[in-house]
Amino acid sequence: MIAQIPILIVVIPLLFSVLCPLIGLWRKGLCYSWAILALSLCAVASIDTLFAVMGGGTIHYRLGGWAPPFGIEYVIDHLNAMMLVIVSLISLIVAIYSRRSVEQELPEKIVYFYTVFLLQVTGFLGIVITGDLFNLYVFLEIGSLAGYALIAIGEDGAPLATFRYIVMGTIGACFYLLGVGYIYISTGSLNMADVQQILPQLYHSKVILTAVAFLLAGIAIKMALFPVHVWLPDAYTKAPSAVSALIAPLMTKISLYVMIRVLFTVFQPHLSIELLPITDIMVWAGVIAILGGAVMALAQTDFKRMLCYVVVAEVGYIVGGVGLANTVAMKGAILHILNDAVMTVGLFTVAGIVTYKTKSHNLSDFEDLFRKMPFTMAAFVVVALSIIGVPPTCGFFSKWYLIQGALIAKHWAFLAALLFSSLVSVILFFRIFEIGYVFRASNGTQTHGDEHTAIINEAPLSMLIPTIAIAIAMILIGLYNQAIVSNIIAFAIPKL
Amino acid sequence: MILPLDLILLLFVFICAIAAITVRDLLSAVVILGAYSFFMCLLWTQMAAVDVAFTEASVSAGIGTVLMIGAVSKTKRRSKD
Amino acid sequence: MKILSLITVVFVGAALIYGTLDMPKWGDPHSPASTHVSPYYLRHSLHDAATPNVVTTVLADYRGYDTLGETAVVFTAGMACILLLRAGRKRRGKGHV
Amino acid sequence: MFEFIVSHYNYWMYIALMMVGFYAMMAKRNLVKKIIGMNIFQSAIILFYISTSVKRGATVPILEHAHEGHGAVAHAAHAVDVMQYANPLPHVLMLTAIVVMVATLGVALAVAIMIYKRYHTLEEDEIMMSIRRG
Repeated sequence: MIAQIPILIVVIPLLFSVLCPLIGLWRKGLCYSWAILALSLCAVASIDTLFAVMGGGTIHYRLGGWAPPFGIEYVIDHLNAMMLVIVSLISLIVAIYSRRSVEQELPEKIVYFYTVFLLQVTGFLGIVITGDLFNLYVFLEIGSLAGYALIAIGEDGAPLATFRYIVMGTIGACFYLLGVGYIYISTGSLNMADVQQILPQLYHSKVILTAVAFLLAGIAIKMALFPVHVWLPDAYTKAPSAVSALIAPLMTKISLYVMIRVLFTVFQPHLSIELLPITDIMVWAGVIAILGGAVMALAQTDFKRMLCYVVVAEVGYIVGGVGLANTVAMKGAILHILNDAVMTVGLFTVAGIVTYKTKSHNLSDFEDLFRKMPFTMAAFVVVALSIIGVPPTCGFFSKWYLIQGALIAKHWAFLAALLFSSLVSVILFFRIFEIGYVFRASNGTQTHGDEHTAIINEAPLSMLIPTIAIAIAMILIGLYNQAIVSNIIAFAIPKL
Repeated sequence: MILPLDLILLLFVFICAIAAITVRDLLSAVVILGAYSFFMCLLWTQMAAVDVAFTEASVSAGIGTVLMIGAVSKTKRRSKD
Repeated sequence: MKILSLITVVFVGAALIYGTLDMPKWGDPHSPASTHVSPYYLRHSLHDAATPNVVTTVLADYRGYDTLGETAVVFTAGMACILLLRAGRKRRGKGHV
Repeated sequence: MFEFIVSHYNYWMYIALMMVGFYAMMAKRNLVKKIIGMNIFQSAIILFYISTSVKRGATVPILEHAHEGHGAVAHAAHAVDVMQYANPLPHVLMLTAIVVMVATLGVALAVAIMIYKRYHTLEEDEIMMSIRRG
């Protein structure tokens, strides 16, 4: 039983999602608890796997017992295990959080919502855990299809945004598949470790060069790197709030994980760094993404849309950090994957609460919220400080590693972009804090009795507790970042 | 695999693809796409991939075409480009 | 827009064709794709699964997990279509009447 | 040179086919046309994969003489002439990819129908106009 835990991580949500419509036939409200049960089991399994990896090193799990290059194999190393825990815990938190917002936004679709929600998580976990290039594609498609469906049921205009996402996402997945095909035709294998063994003799082949280009282009579309990010803001703005809280932090982070996997496991670091100028291009792509995301975020008046551009900028941090290709920057990049997943989910849960209360998500909806929803706004302040990079929160530490990495690599443009985007975050979030307070300052003096009549109108507990938990997690990750870095991330970075 | 047959089939497939994206009547475009799938399936039989060929014939040329006809009949048949 | 897409298409196509220049010949029985993993399947399929059709053996046995994923894709697509088009239609219909 | 073209023209044809689909996905304004382009693009990739499995003079990967008694089974394991049969692995991968292709097609069409219900048109420019009008 213990030896079978790796497969359970993926099979549990899949099995539970198959049974979910049946449960829904019997009792509609049970689907929510069913999803929570599935994701809790999944979270327990992945935490167990993380400890197993920390204790005993990389886990190899052969599906069906077939030896690696012939059968499919799961390879779980420190990076995988960390991603598994991130994905399963965040999806659990979002699932707990989703109850009231789904009841409000999609009352008649609860059963199928949770079915597809679980399939979405299955897709994410399958991508992260597998050690086979084609298997990754299959799970990428499960995740993408579920994502399209979940986004399309959002507010007005969501189907059109989804259609654009489908077109872009299919191009991305097809480019990935083409890249895998080019690798297959020149190596004859699909297993990542096996391909890595065969490839070094072929590094000067034009086929491999094209394969690298198409794999990375496909993944870049999926992770919304700046010039090809066009599908992201519309899709995530118009998705239901529980869905944007699930997909926005995870989809981009998982694509970043796949990028790291492709660059350093399928190809050896030697190719990515020395033979081809991939990493140099990546740093510059990161710089452009950070600047583009930050500037676009400034121009938005819609809160969720602004967050989407913040996500685009954060993708730039990680791509650039990986591109700097030194140990410190790589530590920063991988720590930032964790931090950014937590920060993004925090931001989108706050956005969901605001949407739940005010039925829209413009920046002007934040008026007076500090008084009406003190706990939500306290959590929001923590998240915002973390994005800006203020010390006890986790955002500071990954940024610190990234800045150190940029100094070691002497890449001043990336350093400047990091500092610029922190400055922009200060402006972005303090503008919102101001909106949250300003109403009271201007009107409070005129109507003095207002303070007594205004009652606290806090969000429901099922939404509030996950949000506050995320804020606390952010501080805890910040405080214990040294432990995380030295016990997990130090083993997760590729040997450069 | 037989070279002339391969060439002829590839030519047909190519013509069908061009026709499917240029025809303005969506129903015709869908039917041409079905023909495209069918030629594709012949091409694969010719390449000794029989299992793929009948999956393509049933799933893509069959179910795919049915889905598309259903969608076109639920929406508009005319296209501007 | 049309010209921009034409340029992209030509560029991507050129990149792909550049990649094919080093590919093994079409139908070459000694290409890496035909000599690395696949001979194992052809040699051992009958012994491992007692099935003469090697494609079936690989599909359902060696790479059976991919096939599970494939079924999951179909299930996802089905659920997605229900979620998008079917769910809640009755209720909304009542609302209008 | 001539030999090179004969042995590679296939790949170029597949790429041409892929690019037809890719062009339709980007340049066509009608949503169903985009979906048709998507289908063409994906099946051209499948064609590319299948072509990697071809061996000159090889046949369908179904083993001959497989049912000549149980004793033969053990012997056949080593007697199979690999050159005689096409490479089965790309076939398997593409069986999966075809299903994925149709699944994507289904979801895309469902979304297109939703768009049609909302805007009563499938032309992207008309949809944009009706959004701008409010």
